[in-house]
Amino acid sequence: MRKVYLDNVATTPILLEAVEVMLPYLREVYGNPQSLHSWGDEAREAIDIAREQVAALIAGNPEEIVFTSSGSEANNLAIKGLAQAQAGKGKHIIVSAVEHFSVLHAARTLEKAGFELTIVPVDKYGLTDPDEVAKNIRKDTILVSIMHANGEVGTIQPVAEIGMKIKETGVLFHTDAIASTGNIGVDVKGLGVDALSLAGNQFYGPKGSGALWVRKGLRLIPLMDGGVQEGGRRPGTENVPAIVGLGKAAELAQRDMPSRMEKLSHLRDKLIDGILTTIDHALLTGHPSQRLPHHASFCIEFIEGEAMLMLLNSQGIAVSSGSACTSQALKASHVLIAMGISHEIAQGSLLFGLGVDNNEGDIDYVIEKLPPIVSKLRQMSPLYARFMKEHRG
Amino acid sequence: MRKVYLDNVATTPILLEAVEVMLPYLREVYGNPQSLHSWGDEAREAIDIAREQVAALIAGNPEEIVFTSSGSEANNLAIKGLAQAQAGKGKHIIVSAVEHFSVLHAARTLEKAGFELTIVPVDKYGLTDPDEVAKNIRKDTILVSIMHANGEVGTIQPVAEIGMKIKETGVLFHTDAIASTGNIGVDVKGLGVDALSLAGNQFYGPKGSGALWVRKGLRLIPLMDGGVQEGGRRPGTENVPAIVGLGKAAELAQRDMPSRMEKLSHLRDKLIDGILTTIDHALLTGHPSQRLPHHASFCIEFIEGEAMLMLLNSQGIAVSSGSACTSQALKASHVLIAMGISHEIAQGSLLFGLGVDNNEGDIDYVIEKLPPIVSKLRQMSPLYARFMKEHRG
Amino acid sequence: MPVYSEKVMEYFMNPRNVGEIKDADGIGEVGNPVCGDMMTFYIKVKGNRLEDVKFQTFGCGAAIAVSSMVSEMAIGKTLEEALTITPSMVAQELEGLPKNKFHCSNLGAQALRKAIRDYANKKGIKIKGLEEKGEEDEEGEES
Amino acid sequence: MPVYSEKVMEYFMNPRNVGEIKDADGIGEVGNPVCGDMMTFYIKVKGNRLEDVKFQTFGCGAAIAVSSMVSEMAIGKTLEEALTITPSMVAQELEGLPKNKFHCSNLGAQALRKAIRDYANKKGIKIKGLEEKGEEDEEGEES
Ligand SMILES: Cc1ncc(COP(=O)(O)O)c(C=O)c1O
Ligand SMILES: Cc1ncc(COP(=O)(O)O)c(C=O)c1O
Repeated sequence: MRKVYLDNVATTPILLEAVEVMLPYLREVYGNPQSLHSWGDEAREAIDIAREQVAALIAGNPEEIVFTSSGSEANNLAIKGLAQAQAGKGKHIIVSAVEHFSVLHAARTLEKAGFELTIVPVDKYGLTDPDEVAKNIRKDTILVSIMHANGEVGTIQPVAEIGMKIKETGVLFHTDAIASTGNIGVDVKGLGVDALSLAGNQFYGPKGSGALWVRKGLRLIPLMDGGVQEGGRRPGTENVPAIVGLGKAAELAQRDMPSRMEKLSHLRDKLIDGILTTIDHALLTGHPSQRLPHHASFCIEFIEGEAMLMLLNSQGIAVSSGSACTSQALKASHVLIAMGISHEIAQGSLLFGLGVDNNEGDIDYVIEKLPPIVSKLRQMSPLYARFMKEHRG
Repeated sequence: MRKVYLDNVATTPILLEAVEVMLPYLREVYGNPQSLHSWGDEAREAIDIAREQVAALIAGNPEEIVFTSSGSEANNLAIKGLAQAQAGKGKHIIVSAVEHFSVLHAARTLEKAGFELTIVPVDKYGLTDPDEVAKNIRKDTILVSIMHANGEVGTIQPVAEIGMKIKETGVLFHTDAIASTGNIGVDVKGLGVDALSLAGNQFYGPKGSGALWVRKGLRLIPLMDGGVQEGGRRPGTENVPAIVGLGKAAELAQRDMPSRMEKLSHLRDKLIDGILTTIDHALLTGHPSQRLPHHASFCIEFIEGEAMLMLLNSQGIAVSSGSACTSQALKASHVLIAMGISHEIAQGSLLFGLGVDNNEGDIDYVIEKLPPIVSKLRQMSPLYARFMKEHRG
Repeated sequence: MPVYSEKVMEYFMNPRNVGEIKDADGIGEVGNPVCGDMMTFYIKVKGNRLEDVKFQTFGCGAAIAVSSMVSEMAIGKTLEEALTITPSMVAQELEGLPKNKFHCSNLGAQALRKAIRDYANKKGIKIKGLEEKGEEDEEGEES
Repeated sequence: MPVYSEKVMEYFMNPRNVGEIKDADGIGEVGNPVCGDMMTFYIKVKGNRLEDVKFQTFGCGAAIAVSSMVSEMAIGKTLEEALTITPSMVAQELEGLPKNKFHCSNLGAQALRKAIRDYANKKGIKIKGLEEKGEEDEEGEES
């Protein structure tokens, strides 16, 4: 059976070139970067190089990079660390309604601890209105966090415009660029942000690797206490192989970005066309053009996401869904709901993350296999039966 | 030149068997364990196995294991997470004076947030008196954290006795077993603890791997917010290869513990004997017998640790020191100071962490190379000159 | 994938008794698409026995497998026997369900019960096992 | 290892002018083992020039390299010239020092100055460049 991995939004595979550079640091170069001997030196030098590679990808400075163990950790460090460091100035925070839970719930945790939270809405494409953000800034606002690209619907937010709008207020501006970094151009200066989160496993780097870029001079209260690693901002023995792999992935992403984007957006457009033309009552979620080049997301009406996932998996196809049944909490995606999609339709969420390993054949295969799966489930669906009665019968 | 790595207390190398099991999860098995398809299944199953392996090493249950990215993270999660979850009952915390900074500074952070902290002293061997701990328990005490073994001086604390003494008070008891787990027998039931931290890179597992064991049913406020990974206790895409490697290292540690302990304690005794007999005014730090089998630590009087490290490194030997000059903060080890060692003598701290790769030849080499290094530095030392004048001249 | 038993997978991949019975003797609908699952059961009664049971389900793999299992368990049983089918019996027949999918097994048993109630109401008869629970209880039971 | 320049490494591994001058004309001691570093400088003066400079140092690699460099820079200089040696000149000659080791270069220059002061006090002479700073300032300068 053909195997088609289209869940690169959940995690990408690692590129072999990145694995190769990690291997020595898994095996022979095992020193602790904090150690004062040549074993330590080799490890420290490797981290220094990775820091430069990651900084280069986002046009930041190496000393502004704080390595973390995941994107979620980078987001938590940014939200909690910046808000707590600024708490003397005010207690008001603004985030968008479609942030990842590592931002949204971090902000909620701060809310419980006495901060005030404003959640700005999004439109039906998942876009935040820059004016809406600016309008909500108050005297005591200390932090705004608006994601760069949404992992569930692929929409790219107008971060640079928001940055411009709020620049003169002096309020700190963080962006969760975990879904975007390495996939599209990300430039901290161009975006006008003060802090930015990224994660290696979103662009063919290793799991367990993430980073927070924080503008030089900005105070940050660490999430964890301990040693002096990462300039005292993130303690614990450094995960040298993961950091090295992240660095290499950053370098490769920078090098290959134009060709990857071209290839992936072509495949994506083919997939979107194929699905919308072969399946009735399928809805593209997110913005039609202002979206990640490797991202295609839909709601397929009258049926439920988990059931689709399982049948697709039985055909060797891996995708994700934001349906309630696929979430541990059995709640429909807060992103789809925030975009005004009904709970019923949100149940049919299906999300494709294309990757550099995919080819036209993969897309053809999906377009061949998905329609009969949808039909099979619709044949079982009381909603579809009712719809057919009402509209055809 | 011979290369002799004796800094296994800073970090161990990974055993090749552990690297081997990690490789597939770095390359072909790249799914996200949260994904609902066969790629995700394979990753999740691997984590489940690792969870069993780690639980088995410490005689806990798999569902009680929370994987973290480091020992420091496990300690922070334990101290902050348990204290915050118990804050309704009281605000008093007890730790020992020789805890690692990831415990001690975490407790200090809580102190700033309104908790009360009692730091119990240690004796000259670095031992905490169980009665001293029990004596300090108050009505509002919610958490005691006493490390199992100290990484700087190797002393093994009477954790089981402390556990017995405080059992009936119902106060939660955490132990930082990062330096001990995988190196000596660790049994959560025998120790009578409610939570225990461990780290893979202390027993031939990968960097970036750690775990907190928390007794079933205990509430824990997560350090980070986000997804539902690790039962909602630790969000972020799981670092599958690191977790798999940690699991394997746990299995190997359990299997080989007796033989490793025998080999290492033999080499350690040889090293201690060799140093104490060839170098005057050298002092073994920590407990003479109640210590980690792979741990030998000293203070070499009249000279400073970093200078020794550098000269040892020039001979291919890697060790650590707790001297002020080797610390970023230029402060002598709080552990040595808490044991009543003077700042002056603490400057001569030297710390050997033996590993399974070492052999008798390595020890002979150190015993050959260290004395002339000590002599050379003493020849430069005004303290030594003064001492010689006072005592010989 | 969710950690489903082989039996669940089999009943999901090859569901038994899918569809509508046009001239059903009783129809029971439970759940709500907003919550993620919705099931409609159709029964055909002959004498006192369930001659045929069919279902339509909007929902996850577990919901479909449960519907399928309930329909199979019910066919051929007397109405009284069918009413003794409990969610835990369904889960057991399916060789277990993940914890967060238990509610699906409730839904299945409820839908069948509702279809039988519909039949009883239409016929104006009483059936042993039916009167014990009010409709509201059924919707909420064990969930 | 600390990120030391090659020059620091060379002066640490092969320190120049280590030792005591038995009949020194001036002795200067700075630092404190509690803080981690202690240096004693011995000078031998001929005419107005530093004919010999020796040191003893308890401290890290940087402290030893600094002592060694200061002694080398001072030998052959007039007392007035020697007093113009600043911490930053020492650091520069050593091709840089890690940030948290700057204080070592202060210590070296201070110890030399103190030895010259000792000589001046013993001889009852004044030396240009010496009177400008009090002893307390020296201990604390730039640190
Ligand atoms: C006792 C103890 N606790 C905590 C740690 C922290 O471990 P890490 O820096 O790997 O997070 C160490 C490290 O050696 C340790 O020995
Ligand atoms: C936008 C965004 N933020 C944060 C995350 C969290 O990443 P992780 O779970 O790897 O920590 C993701 C993951 O896909 C994401 O897409």
